[in-house]
Amino acid sequence: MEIMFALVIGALTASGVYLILRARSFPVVVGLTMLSYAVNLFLFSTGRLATGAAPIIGHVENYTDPLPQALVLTAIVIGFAMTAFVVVLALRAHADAGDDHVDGRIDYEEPKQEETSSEEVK
Amino acid sequence: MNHWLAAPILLPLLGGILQIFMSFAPLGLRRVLGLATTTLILVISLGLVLLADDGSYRIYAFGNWAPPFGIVLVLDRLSAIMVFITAFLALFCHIYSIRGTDAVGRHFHALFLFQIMGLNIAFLTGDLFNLFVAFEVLLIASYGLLMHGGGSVRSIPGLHYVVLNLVGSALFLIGVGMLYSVTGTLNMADLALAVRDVDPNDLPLVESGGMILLVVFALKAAILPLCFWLPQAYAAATAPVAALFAVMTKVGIYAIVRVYSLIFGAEGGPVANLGMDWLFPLSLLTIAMGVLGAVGADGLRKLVAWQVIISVGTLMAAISLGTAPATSAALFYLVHTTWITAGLFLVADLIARQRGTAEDRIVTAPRMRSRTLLSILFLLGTTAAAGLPPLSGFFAKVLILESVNTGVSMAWVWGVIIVGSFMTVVAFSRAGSIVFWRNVEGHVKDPGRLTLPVTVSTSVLIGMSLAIVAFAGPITEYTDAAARQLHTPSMYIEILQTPMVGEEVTQ
Amino acid sequence: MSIVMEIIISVLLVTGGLFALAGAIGLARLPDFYTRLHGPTKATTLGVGGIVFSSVVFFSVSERTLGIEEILIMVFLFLTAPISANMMAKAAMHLRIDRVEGTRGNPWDQ
Amino acid sequence: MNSRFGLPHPVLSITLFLVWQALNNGISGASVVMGLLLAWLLPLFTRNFWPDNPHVHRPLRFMLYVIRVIWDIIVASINVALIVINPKRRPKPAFVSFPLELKHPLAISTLAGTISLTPGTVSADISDDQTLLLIHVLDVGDEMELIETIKRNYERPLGEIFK
Amino acid sequence: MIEIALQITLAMVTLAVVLNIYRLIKGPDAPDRILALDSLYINAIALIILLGMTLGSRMYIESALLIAVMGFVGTVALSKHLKRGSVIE
Amino acid sequence: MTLALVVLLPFLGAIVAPLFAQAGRTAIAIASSIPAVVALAMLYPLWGPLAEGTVLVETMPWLPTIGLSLSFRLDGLSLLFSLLILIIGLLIILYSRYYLKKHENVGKFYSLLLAFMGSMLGIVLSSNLILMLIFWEVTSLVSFLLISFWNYKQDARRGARMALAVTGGGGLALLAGVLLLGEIVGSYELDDVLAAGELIKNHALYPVTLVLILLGAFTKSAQFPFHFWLPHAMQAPTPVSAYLHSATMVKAGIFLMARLYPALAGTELWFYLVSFTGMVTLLVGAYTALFKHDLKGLLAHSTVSHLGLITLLFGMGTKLAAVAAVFHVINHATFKASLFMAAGIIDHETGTRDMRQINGLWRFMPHTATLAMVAAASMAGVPLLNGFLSKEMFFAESLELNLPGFWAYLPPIVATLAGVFSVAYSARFIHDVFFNGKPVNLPIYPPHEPPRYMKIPVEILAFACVMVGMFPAIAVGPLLDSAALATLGGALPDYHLQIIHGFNLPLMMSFAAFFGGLLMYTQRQKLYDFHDRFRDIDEKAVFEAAVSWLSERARALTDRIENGSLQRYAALLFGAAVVVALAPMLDLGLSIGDLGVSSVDLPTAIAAAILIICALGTAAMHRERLYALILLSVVGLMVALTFARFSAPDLAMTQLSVEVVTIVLLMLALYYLPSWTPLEASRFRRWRDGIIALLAGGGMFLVTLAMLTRPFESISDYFLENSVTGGGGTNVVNVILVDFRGFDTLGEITVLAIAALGIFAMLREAKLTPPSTDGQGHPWTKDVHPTMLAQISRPLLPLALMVSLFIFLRGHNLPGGGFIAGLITSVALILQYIASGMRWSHQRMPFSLRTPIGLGLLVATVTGLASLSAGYPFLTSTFTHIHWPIVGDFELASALAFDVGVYLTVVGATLTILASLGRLSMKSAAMPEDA
Ligand code: NA
Ligand code: NA
Repeated sequence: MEIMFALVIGALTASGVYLILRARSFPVVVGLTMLSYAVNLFLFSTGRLATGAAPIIGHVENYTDPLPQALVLTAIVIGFAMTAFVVVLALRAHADAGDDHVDGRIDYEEPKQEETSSEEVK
Repeated sequence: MNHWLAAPILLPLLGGILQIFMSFAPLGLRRVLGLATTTLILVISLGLVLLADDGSYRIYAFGNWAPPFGIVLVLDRLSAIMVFITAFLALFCHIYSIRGTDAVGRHFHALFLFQIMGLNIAFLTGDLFNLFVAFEVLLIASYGLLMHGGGSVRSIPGLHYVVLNLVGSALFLIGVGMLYSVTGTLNMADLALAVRDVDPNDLPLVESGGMILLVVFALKAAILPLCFWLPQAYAAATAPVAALFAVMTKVGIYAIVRVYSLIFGAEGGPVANLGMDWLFPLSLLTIAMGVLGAVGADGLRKLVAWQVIISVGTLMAAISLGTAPATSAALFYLVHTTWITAGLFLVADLIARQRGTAEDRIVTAPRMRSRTLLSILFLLGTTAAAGLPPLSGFFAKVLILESVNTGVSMAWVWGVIIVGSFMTVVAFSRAGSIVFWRNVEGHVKDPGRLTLPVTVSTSVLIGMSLAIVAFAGPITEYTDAAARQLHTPSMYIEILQTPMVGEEVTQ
Repeated sequence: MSIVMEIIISVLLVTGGLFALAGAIGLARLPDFYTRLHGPTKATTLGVGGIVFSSVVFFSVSERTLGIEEILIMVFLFLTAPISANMMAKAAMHLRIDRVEGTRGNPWDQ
Repeated sequence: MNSRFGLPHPVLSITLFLVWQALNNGISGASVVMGLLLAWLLPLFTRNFWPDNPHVHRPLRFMLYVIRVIWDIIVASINVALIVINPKRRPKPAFVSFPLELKHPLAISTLAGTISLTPGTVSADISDDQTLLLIHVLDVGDEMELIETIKRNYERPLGEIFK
Repeated sequence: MIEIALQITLAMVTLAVVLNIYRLIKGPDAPDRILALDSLYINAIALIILLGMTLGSRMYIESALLIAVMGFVGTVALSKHLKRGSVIE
Repeated sequence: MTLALVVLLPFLGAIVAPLFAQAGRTAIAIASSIPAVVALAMLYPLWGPLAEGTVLVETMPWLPTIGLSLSFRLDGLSLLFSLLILIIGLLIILYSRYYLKKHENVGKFYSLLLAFMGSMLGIVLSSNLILMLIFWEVTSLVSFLLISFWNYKQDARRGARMALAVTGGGGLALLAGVLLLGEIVGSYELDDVLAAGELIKNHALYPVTLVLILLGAFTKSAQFPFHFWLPHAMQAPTPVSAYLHSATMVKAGIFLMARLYPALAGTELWFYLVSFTGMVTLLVGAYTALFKHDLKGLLAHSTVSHLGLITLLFGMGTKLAAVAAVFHVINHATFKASLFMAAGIIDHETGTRDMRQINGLWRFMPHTATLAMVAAASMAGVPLLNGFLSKEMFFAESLELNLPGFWAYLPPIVATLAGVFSVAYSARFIHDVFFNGKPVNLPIYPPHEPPRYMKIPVEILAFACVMVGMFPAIAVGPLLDSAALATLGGALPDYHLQIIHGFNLPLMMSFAAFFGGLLMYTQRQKLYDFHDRFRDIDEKAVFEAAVSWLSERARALTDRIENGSLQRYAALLFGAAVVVALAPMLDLGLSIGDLGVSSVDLPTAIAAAILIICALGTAAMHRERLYALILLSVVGLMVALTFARFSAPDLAMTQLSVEVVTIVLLMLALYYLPSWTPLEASRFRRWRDGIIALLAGGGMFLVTLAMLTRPFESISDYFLENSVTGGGGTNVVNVILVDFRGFDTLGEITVLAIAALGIFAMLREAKLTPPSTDGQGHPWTKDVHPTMLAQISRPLLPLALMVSLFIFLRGHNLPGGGFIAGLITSVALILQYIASGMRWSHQRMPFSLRTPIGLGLLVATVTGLASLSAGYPFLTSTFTHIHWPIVGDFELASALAFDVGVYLTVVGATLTILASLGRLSMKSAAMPEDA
């Protein structure tokens, strides 16, 4: 079970990282979501894996660690807020740059006009 | 339990809430209430500075749950300084913004206050996960502020800033998770205790987690190679926001100082001084990168933004030395650089507004209207920033240089800082002479007179350089004491024994 | 728990499972989108319904209190499955998804 | 009962009351009190979101209708399951336009929903003027017979329920 | 007996899930994938219920209910997106 | 306090002086002279005791941490320099009154002049090296501002920046040197440092320290090879050149050598470094001066040469040489300042400084010419003038050097040669300006004598030249004695100030120099021709080119590194994380801890496989965006199931609801974005990213596996034990969220609220054009709100609200709570948006969407504040059990009120976010912006 779980987290992380390294905003956002899935699962599993041990007092005999669950819940909410923001920001960037490349227009990297040279120019 | 400890957090929160409700109230009213909140925060933070000066640790346990179970705020000299620096900076950025920055977009005052709230949580919290939450609060507010004012220049740098910080947040959670998975605790004092006797078999997890946290903090602090998000983002933000952001990198530095003195500090047993050997060369390279960027900058805002990176490198170089004198010097430098770079962002903005299409670019342009005042402010600010006497930067620099012990590291630190200062002087003098003196005939649409709020706020921030010099003695006494406090983490750990409300009676 | 109850629960379960599987098989092997739409809409819904119902019986018997919360799931599924199907069909027709050869009649072009 | 504090949708209120009991897994003093309260307040708060007031004339007929549909669903599901599972069976699908007599959109929607849940048919679309219903049939025999069956079994009872 | 029935049912639903995934990956068109996703949601309800029965715990039922709600909204939104582009307007 | 006040006075004047600018030049000149006069008056009573070698020291603590104190010291050396600074300063103030034109910014000028005077006094009076350094750098800064006084001139700006770079840079080296000195001595107090000469000279750091300090001195005093800035500083107004760049500031380096003479001098290293530098500077300056056609250029190079002379004297290391050096400081200051002022007058009256145009001025301004000729003769070393005396001493000392073999001849030869050039350029100054035919194309013709008072400073200085030259012992004897005494820090050598010491070798050398110089001047045309064969290097241009080159290289390099590519920054971030995190983990390797691994059941395995496939599939299929989105939903669903599977029902529910909202959000975005991602990454890039991703994933695999198989103890037992008794709820996760760690939750809803506000603000002015067709070119359907969906959704709203209320209420004891309930409510309302449209829905919404955000935060905060009234900290919870008839037992907990806040915030924030996005696509402006 643990190996399986670790593999899942590994795959989610790898996929998220790969997507975040893409050049367009949409895959990056998808990658961030994927990475946050990985992180949430990871943080959740710091309390170790338990079956049928939900931390609801009185329902079972042994309880799993409730703290990571609370942390993950917080992380999910925050992650949602952040994802929402970055999605909207990606839209803004698309609207402003006319392109959904994460660096703006393709010609974004081209050097700007040479109007800023030194004092030599008079 | 002293409720004032929570005031720097609750006040901006309540003020922010008020701003949400008042989104249709007249702008004037919103400004008055917003400024009143910021002013109050400054007053309280000054009180906290004085309170913390007795050298004891005060805690505030939310929900009356004892640490390590509940979340506590911990006030010591370092947190008090940070809260005060922030409050002071915030007030004058806030004053500057009422020139009209606050009116060019929505919810400026709410975002601004929430930003302060997040910063203050970060500086006060004694809980590692709560530090994450604090980071998120301050980041999301900073995203909002960064994008404030619209226009198309901000979205791409903003996107970079947000995406990288989101990755940073993910890494933070991984790091916290790794520490928790071994130690089973989140309170920083408790963590400091726990890592000392970690099973050697579990040690790599702790080390790895600690290093990931270092990467996260380094990203926030903008240390090479994680500093490249900063110049564009800061240069693109509206002036009061960029100025306020001068403290944002300091949050990362604060986190490094706090976590790496308390948990991974000299008393950290098997994880003592974790990562500091990485940090030292990187901070020197950061200075070099900052200098390179500053020398090559084609605009004043960019120039100041790179100056921020230089200051980050300088700070980290001192901190990574790991001695109390170096830490004290770093804290002194931090006070100086936060206010001065902030002031310079404001100066750059005032300049840009008077130069028509040339804006802040280092090119020939028609004369500015208020160039005498602006040139004085620019001169003072850049002199201070470059570390030339007689302003604060010089004292900060000397403190740092003196704090290095003779040896190889001395040669490196001195060499990099001094050569860096020289190049900075060259860059600033070039920029200043072109911007102020190399004029062409022509007319710029009259930008109007400098209003009182912008003049006062900019002058005060720049003028703090003189104030720091004047009060250098008391300030160094405070930072010395703060550094000593930081270098004896065992005192901090004793907060775990603080009785809760209702328990005091029985003890 | 009486054997009768056990049988009822088991039968409900397995039947539900069978329908769920049947729906999935339909989804997997029917020739075009429109025919595949029938599988999940009906069989799966009913299959899950069966399982949910067995849960109602199971908990009502084992915990000796009426456990009817699950029924809401069934109600909700029956209420929404047609809408989902309708929406998906509309999307497919809008995109002019190919029909299997031999389909009589035409989708509309609204 | 259209007063400000009345019950805008009595059927909805009853349903809500029952749903509350279901959620609480049975009836208790607290659940009844709360259920009554919510059955009254929720429709009141949300009545703007359900402005038209479709009047159900014969609740009993409606119950019968529901029971009948459930039975049909079971039969239909078995049919579909058989068609699906049998690898030799090649279904003869068709799109059928069904002329609507019902007028009220809620009634039409109910009919469409019923059709989707019952033997081999899915309501694919409703025409803009709400006079035709497009039905996709998985395995069609006689189209006219199908239309007639639907009219007899579902549309007319619904017509009586929603007048 | 219930144990065995649970195991059998679990196996059948799992197989159903695998078939859903097959369709989801195979496509060929977007509506097929949405249909597969919708179907997956419904089967997930079954899985949750089965989990609850296996554990003898009723605390997962709301999760199942939630899957039903969320699956529906998701399907509707995706379908509308295909047809109309804008989901909310 | 006196000394501190002496230093402070000019600074106060610098602040006050500009206020007099409006009142005219005379007023401001008078006002500006007051500080200097007062300072002189304050110093006067202190002169007496100094002659016996007493030292007056005043100390006030300032910054003990760095060893900085406000300590000042008056001894013969500092007195000599103070007098130079104050007296010449006064003359310059007077002179400037007439030099400056009415329209010029006299306020700024006098202010800077006084600031300079103060900082120069600070240098010479400081008794703490750090303090001295502070004033040192201030002189560089003020000099920068004064050189660029006419900043509309490109040459002035460039000259100023170059001067700042060289002297400021030297100051930084000096800083390092001084800090090292402090490190060696353990103090920066001059007394301590001067007393520690032996310690310093024997210390391992002595060479480094010396070199750094000399760098400071040499740059400031324009020693070769740093001399080039000084001639270009002549772009400054002439009073500035006279004051800063001949009489005082350039002497600061000399002063420093004199000041630290007992501490640093007397070693071989000192000797070679200082004397050879001085020698080269002496020659180079003297040679170059001859060829400058610019009057001030000639003087500037001559200054360089004389500074070299003084340096050489200090380098010689003999006591007599040091005395000669101090003496020449005085003499040079007097004759050179007067020469500059004379040059200023000529410039002022003729409009040019080019000696090829200026000829025969004797006829036009005989008075000025006389003064200038006296000063120039002194510069040339003509007997009976002060320049002669110190030069004789110099010649004498050059003969005393005990260099081995042939090298012994070098100093006297160099000295004589420099003397030859010196006479030649002095002769040129006299002949070429005041005689040599008639003026050529003067901009102002005919030139006149300047105003009476403008000549007074020149007269005073020229008079001083003569007085010192004729009655040296009376005129400067005591001053020189005490200064030399202070410099040497011990007994004075035996020396006599008299006009002629007899017919000796030094006098021979003087004669040789004199006649050689005149001869050279007569042959000047040949020399000019020879010199013209070499191209003059314009150091300003070189400096400028260097700075430009540096700046452009730096920009190019910065642009290459900081290239605005998010992909690079993200790769660096991931790379950094992977490197530092993997390093410790690799020690561990594939580690399975004490708990071991447990077996996996088939459904879980298949679910995991699906998760992995869909996760990797999302990455593989990301270019087809909707497909990726659907795969992402599967992953999200599977994650929810995983939470449920491993005992986290709360998380399962949260994940489910968040996921749907996220997917809707992404779809809203996808509407405006292309539905396909173009293939633009190179194969290399894809491999690189793949490897980073694999390393990251592999790392997480290792970490997770290591962690999951290790036992651990956590603080959570406390939560499990106290949840019911202390928190009043059986759902421990919820109790942690609303009670134990309620502050986290407050932060979390704040984040949500801020995100909503930020998004709202960000989208308000966004201009996005919705595409009219989908990716394949199908036009959008007009069937916006399908009947069936709309009809069924409406009754679903109250039902969903009821469910969400239910989940909310039970959250404290069973899975659920405010957050999940809030999301269900939101989703129910979103369904209304989808089914019936936003406008339709908003018209039916009784409140602005941002109201619940603020309300929620307020409720949560106020709930937390309530406990303050009972003396408990923020967020302390309380609960009570109540019994009502019929209803029965139920619990009332303050945490529930807090959860109401969470609920409201979530509803408000989620809807605000989605509505802000949805609003974009609404073409009509009828939508109220705040809905
Ligand atoms: Na030291
Ligand atoms: Na001439």
